[in-house]
Amino acid sequence: MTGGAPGGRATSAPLMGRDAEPTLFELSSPGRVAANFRATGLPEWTAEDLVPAAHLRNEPTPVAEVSERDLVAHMTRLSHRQFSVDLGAYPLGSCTMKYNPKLCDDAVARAGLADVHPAAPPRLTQGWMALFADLEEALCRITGMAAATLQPPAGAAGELTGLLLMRAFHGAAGEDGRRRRVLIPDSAHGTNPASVTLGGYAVTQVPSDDRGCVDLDALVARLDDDVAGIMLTNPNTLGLFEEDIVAIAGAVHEVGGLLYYDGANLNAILGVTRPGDMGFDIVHMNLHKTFAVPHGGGGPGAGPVAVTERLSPFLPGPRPVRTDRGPSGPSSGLQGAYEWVEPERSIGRIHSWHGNALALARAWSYILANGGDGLRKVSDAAVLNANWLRHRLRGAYDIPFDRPCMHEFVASATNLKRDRGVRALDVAKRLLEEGFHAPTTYFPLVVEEALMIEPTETESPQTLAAMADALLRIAGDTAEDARNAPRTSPVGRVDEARAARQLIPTWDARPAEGGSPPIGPQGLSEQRF
Amino acid sequence: MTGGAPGGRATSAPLMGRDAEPTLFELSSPGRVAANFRATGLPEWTAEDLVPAAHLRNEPTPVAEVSERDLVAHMTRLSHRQFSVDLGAYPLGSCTMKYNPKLCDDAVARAGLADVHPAAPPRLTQGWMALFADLEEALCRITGMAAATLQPPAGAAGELTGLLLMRAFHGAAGEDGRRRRVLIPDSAHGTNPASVTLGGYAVTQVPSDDRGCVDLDALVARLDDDVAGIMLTNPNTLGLFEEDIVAIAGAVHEVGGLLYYDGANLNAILGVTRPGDMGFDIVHMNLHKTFAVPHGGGGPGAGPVAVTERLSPFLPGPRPVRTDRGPSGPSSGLQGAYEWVEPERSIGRIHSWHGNALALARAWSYILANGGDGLRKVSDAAVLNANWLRHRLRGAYDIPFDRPCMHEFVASATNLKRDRGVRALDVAKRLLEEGFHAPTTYFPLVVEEALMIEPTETESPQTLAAMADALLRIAGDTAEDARNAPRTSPVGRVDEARAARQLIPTWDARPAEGGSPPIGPQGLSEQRF
Amino acid sequence: MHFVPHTEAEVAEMLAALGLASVEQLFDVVPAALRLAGGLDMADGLAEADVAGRFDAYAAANRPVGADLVCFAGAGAYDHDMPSVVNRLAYRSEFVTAYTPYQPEVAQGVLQALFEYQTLVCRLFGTDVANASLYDGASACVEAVNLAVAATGRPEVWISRGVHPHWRQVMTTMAVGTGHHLTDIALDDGLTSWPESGLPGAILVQSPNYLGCLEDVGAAGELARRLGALLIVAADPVSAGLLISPGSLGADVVVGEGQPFGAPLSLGGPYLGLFACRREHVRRLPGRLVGETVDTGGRRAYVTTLRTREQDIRREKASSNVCTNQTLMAVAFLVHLAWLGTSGLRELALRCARGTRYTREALLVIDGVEPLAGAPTLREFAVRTPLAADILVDRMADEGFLAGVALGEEYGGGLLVAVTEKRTKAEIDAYVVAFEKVVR
Amino acid sequence: MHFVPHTEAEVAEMLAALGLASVEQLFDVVPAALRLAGGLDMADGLAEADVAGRFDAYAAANRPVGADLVCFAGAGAYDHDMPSVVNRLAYRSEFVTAYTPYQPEVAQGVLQALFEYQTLVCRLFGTDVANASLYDGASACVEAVNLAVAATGRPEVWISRGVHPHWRQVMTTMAVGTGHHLTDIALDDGLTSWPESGLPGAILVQSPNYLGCLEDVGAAGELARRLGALLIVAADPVSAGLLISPGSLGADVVVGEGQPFGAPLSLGGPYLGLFACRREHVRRLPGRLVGETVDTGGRRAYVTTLRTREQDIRREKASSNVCTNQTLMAVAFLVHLAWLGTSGLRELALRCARGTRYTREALLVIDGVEPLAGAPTLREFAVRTPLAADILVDRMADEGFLAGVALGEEYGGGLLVAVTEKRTKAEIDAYVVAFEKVVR
Ligand SMILES: Cc1ncc(COP(=O)(O)O)c(C=O)c1O
Ligand SMILES: Cc1ncc(COP(=O)(O)O)c(C=O)c1O
Repeated sequence: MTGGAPGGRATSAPLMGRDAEPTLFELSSPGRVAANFRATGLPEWTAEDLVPAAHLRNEPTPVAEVSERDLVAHMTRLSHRQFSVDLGAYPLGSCTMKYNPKLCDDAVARAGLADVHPAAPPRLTQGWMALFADLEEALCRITGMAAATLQPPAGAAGELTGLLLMRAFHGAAGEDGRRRRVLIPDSAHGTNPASVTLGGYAVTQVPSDDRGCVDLDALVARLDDDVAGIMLTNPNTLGLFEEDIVAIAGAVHEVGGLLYYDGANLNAILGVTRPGDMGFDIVHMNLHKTFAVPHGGGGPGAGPVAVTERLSPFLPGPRPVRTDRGPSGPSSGLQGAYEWVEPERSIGRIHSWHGNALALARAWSYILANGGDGLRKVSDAAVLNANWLRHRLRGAYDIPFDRPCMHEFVASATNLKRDRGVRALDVAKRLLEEGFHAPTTYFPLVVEEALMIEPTETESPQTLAAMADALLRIAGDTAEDARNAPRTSPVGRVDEARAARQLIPTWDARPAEGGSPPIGPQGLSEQRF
Repeated sequence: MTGGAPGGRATSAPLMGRDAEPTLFELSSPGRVAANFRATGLPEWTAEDLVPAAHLRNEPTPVAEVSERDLVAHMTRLSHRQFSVDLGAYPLGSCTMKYNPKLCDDAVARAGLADVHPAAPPRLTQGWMALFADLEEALCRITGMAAATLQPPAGAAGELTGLLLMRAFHGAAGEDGRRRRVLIPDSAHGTNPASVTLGGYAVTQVPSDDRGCVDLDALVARLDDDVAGIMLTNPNTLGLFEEDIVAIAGAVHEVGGLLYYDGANLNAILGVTRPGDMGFDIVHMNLHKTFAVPHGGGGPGAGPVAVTERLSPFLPGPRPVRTDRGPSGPSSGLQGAYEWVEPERSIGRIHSWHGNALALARAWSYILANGGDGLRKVSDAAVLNANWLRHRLRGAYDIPFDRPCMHEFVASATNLKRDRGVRALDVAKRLLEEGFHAPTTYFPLVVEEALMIEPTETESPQTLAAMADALLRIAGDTAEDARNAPRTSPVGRVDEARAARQLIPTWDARPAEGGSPPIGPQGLSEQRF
Repeated sequence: MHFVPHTEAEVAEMLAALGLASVEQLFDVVPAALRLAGGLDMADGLAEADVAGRFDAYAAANRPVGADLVCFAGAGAYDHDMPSVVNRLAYRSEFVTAYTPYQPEVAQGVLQALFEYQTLVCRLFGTDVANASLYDGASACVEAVNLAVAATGRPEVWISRGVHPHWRQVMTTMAVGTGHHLTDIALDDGLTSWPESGLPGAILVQSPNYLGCLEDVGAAGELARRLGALLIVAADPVSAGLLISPGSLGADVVVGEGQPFGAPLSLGGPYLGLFACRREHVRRLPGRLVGETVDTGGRRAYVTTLRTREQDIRREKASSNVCTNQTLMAVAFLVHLAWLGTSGLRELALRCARGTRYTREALLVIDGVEPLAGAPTLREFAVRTPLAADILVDRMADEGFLAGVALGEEYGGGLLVAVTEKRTKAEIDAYVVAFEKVVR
Repeated sequence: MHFVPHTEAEVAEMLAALGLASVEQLFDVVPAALRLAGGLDMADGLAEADVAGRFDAYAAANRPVGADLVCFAGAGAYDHDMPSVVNRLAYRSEFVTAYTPYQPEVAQGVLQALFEYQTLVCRLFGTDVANASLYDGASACVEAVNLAVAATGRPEVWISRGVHPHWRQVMTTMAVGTGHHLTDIALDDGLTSWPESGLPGAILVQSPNYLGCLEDVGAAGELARRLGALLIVAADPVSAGLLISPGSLGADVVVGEGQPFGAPLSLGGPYLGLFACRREHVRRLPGRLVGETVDTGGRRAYVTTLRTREQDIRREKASSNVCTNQTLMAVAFLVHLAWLGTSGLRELALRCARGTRYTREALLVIDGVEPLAGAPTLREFAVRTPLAADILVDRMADEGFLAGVALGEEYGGGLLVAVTEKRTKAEIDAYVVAFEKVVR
């Protein structure tokens, strides 16, 4: 039969075989259609009637031509080629891949939330505005801050928002011209320096001391009145609590700088301590880490920014604010009416609308379900799990800063590399075979062959024990063993160099002759094990 | 760590490995809880306060003790160990495993349908009653019948309902005592004879002729006035149209018998011809075949029974009937009001309530989407696919009755068995490796080494071609190759004999010592391919 | 909207390969006289969005239970909270769009889920084996009677009037085919009063029974043993969290309606029939049974077993005609019950009992409202009302409550009221106020 | 409700292994002065059912679009029909609960989906490369300006006032950090009237623009080339079904709001930013890019590539700071657009254009309703109304319509009306009747 690939053949589903999955474009057959449209009764004007010739394309835009059945099979098979939290443990350091409760999926699956137009007048969106106000209040209580913006759609966006808040603050003090530098520890996440640049500041790196924390003397030596502020995460990316944080805050405030808290590691300290108490002025949170918004394969997330009283006039707008007027619109038990307010010295808008609203709502459902008591339990278990696993790996792996950690810790494969040429990368690939996702590797940069492990609180002790056993087994591997991993996944190690060398960014960019590599050996040739 | 299996280890997900999945009971840890309950404000009486001592158990009922996270991972991994239509083609003869449109899932996912109590007064259930009446009317138009009951929850239940209708009909004619036999062709599905027995009748088998159809002479020879009726499916289980159906109907009616139509194969004739036109008196439909109600791993289905005018007084009750009174209850554009009516000579109730309502609603959404034009397209493509595939397999496989078939056909592995000892079972297992589900094997019983293949209309020509290529490859296999299949699935061939010999029907029935076989080799030992 | 992928060009190519000139020719085997001239007398297909519109209209013409119609109705269909995990897991498309697990190598998902389901049903009811589900409570009763009669060779069956009336009606319908003699056994103040003597093949009692009363299952068991009958008990999976299991009280077969776990009310279906029994009866077990075994590599695996009982092999001699069952509902039952867990099941039963006690006491204060039976109840109870129950239910609907289920003549009328863990004190208090207003 | 699986016994066992006496000791590293005495000042956790109750209340306090509020509002957020396959496929938990594909061997699902998404975006816009999504339309504009300024070394940016006002506001906010000089270019009768000369690094035009008018993208392209600037076009993926692609008209970078495919209105997020450009700019591409390659066995595979552009490697020299993006929305976009297919996309655009034409002509019959601009429109249009637009929208809500979006001062007021394929003739006629009533 001429035309496309067989949409009903399942050899790409790991259950059935180890072929690759054809692309939508290979599954296409000219003239095949899934789409259909409701009856409207409107006049059937043609494209020529409706579009000036100068603008009208003469060829239809090529998309794909697949049946609904093949589209469903294609996406379902792709989903079987994808690891996820719902399949198993995902100890990616710094990413907080905890279980995302299903109740949050259902909480936001309401027409009353999903079908609300962002430009509708406030009278029609009171429920959303109340939800935002309630979430903002909770985030402030958790971080010890005075006010927050929910607009930033991710952590990096929150960082940039925070840096622009710094600028606005210093600008208001007539100091914007003078303050040009932002301090960042060498263990910081890449988004921090990148955001500093976009904020129009210069990065000054601060070294870590031999305990893995900010080197206080080095910090002080870099402080001057041209410093706009410092970005820290605490616990830091090594999973260690910055014990000098109060001194650091004092020193930075001393020279008129502000402290920015990167909230990616907030999962460690919920109900234990608050950035506000540590002296931070600006805090971003990754709701897609700490508050169980699922990562969606890379997003969407939400990165609200909370600030102290003195910074609140600069927050982005519009912000939903409760007025003392009675409820308006279809209220149903809301207290008071809400309206959109522009902070008087706002840095302006930073999202097309009001941020990733449904992600924010998910996080709020998670916070409501846990409550103050549950959030503290989260951090207790997250920190307990990390320390227990660190303890189990001692001896088998180098642990550069081997002391009580918070929610995560960084091990290193330097010993394995030295003794038998097994690298962090190999350990990662071997762990996949053992049924666990790999930890974050080669980050933070201050640790060689870094294996950054964050078990999260939702993994059971039994899962931790199995993960520890697997890692100990791997520590005994020969380079040979390790190099061949992973052998259980639908594809083996992927040639990243080739991808960059001969870039194929779309199906249409395939080299004319040869085209793409084959979907895979027909049937079984590769599958006789 | 003591206690349960590691819930976060994914080696049982085919993506990650080939271990078995631990049971819920192995994942349990004493005291672990997922459940939670809403706040009610009710007095907290104890069990002792509420339950007389004579009835109160002193131990809690053992269930399982797993976290929500582990329950989610467990079920998600189990789903990855399960083939389904959404993963690929499923050519199970007689089962009509077509694509189940997602729009039907959404159509029934409405609180206005799902949250309606079955004992609520009609005023509160007008929407459901209208839906039932509309579906009943459509099914009558499709089958050429006068009235129908939607109560039977599956085909077999429909069969028994039909046989009881036969009895009631003959009984009303004072002939119940006399008519003791029901005729059934030797190619019939097992539920037919089983239902006949439960209907209180004796089975008289009618042989097939050398063309694979009912042997008319043999049939006539078996007809007498003690015959209550005959059960047929047309096309029959060989996928062949019973061309003598009019003569058969005449002969059976001649002796006062009734004709029962097993609607399992209705997918072949939608809009082409109707059982009513062929002379059938009673028809059951498998909505979970013809009308895309998904099979759910074995159910639920729906097996409505439609009858001619003269049998309608005997239908089960209550039936939803439109009255000429205006709409009652929250009508919203319904015509007229509906009430539950008991047919005057009803055989009585055959379901706890009104049948598998949500399955019925799904089928109605499917019928609405297809419409009369679409249903005819269904049969056109189903028959075209079957004939094209039969044509491709000619020569490689024996095809006992090699003439134009309807929606399915029966091939045979007798030649492969003879030439190289490859049985129908082996072909089935090899096809799994090729990325397709197996056909129905060893049914119908009239064909040795039967491979009953029903491609359905939703598989594309490309999928059919790939399936044909795979089957042709398999026809060339050595017994060796074939015996080792399947090698790509999470488990290899399963020991059915052992399952029956040493029955382990529950986790608690495992032999005291030894217990269950291991979940599977730790890690990789089996996975080095 | 149509779901056939074939393009016209492809159809032409396929027809050519078959040497046919038109699709119509595919049906040449169908006698001309039988051809449907002009096709089906039905409207053309609708777009997905228009189908949705039609279903919005059906849904709008119903009044679902919820905040606007607070549910106090039960009678075999209960309004329980369902955790999000149930739909998110049980309705994954791998479970929804699979067929019966005929190829175990690629069906371990459904098979293992059913094995775990069977285990849980046996744990609830104190039995050795359970099948992979039947259609509903009624069909489970029918199959249990068939098993018992076959096992004892006695066609006489005693059925307590405390058994759900619809289930008794279905058994009556089916008895016409099987020829069993069913005898209704009356209730006395809510409990079955069994005859002293007779030759029944089966004795069927429900506990808690239709009126919510707790029957003396142990006594029924002794009676059955004495008379040489099998004891069939219809049990409630929620009450199983608090009650002594029927199996330990002498039940040979235990059946039930599985709806409370995993199934929405949905006008009564799809639900699932629970069926469990002593091991000695396993060869008469109706329907599918999953067993544990190993694969060629010695790896643990599951498969449907003892298939020689089934219709596709035994044909007219099969133990039952059931083929398609309610597997997906069994998977949903598994997820819901596993989420509740050991402590959650007990807590659930306890909370239902608390709400029931609280509601019952409050209603009985209203004058003219009298208990219909004196026997102890657990999660449901019956009262006589000054106003005819069906009229009361109708009036209460206007007040925003589904007040309960009106009892039939055989019980002398009255109202059956069920209270689940979903009902708050505030809702119950409001219900009682409305009740008082309506009956006054 | 809590999600920590640990039992007390397990916690004790783990603490013992660590030689600790209490969980509190885990936090000894936190200076006592910083410890939060008494824990968080928040309510305790709620049961799942109670969380649902809270969310019912929020939802009930909104007025979603639908039968009771028929939507004629657009302005970058459109009310399109979404086929069931979108949520059933894109929201499968494997896609929902995966992280960024750092381990390609077990992330081929997301990677291949993104590769297909990138291909579709390029096909819509006539470009060579597209990234794996940005936050929204506004952030895509910001990144495009950053790319263009970096590529040309010119900080001057001309931005048409036809670009969505919110997107311009976000660019203004961000320019404070980057120091770019943004100049608003005014509209003349609905179309941008560019200056003849200057030294812009980038020229940004939206077509169809905020007022729904079709801009002369080709002319803007020539101007850009003449002045040595890059042309950035903000385009609409739906209109792409009918319009000549920006890429073929000389656009260097094409951005857009992806919401129409796969994203519900949801108060404005999560949506997704579409970003595509010519191959020569690929090393300045912000965010993730998936490329095709092979595995060790020569089997086709996908992986994120050219990662040296990204923040985790380039740090302060990265082309952008974006890390988490909107991948799941890109998967939903893929499913929705693939379902529409080649003919469906064109049909969709056509149907939007038909409804728009029909509505516009009907409104202009009402006296006092005047076109705000004369330039041709496609799926959205602006009118001056006798009644202030914000008051009109408010009154129309009481009539059951979301009448449109009130235009700001910079456009001299007026109402922006969008009509999608969802609107029937009956709905539009009713809208016009209500409109007439309200303005009279
Ligand atoms: C420490 C740290 N900071 C910042 C970020 C950036 O957050 P996002 O990816 O949401 O932009 C991350 C997440 O990767 C992180 O781990
Ligand atoms: C020919 C035939 N008749 C009857 C049946 C029984 O239908 P059900 O499984 O719905 O009881 C089937 C389905 O297996 C069948 O294929």
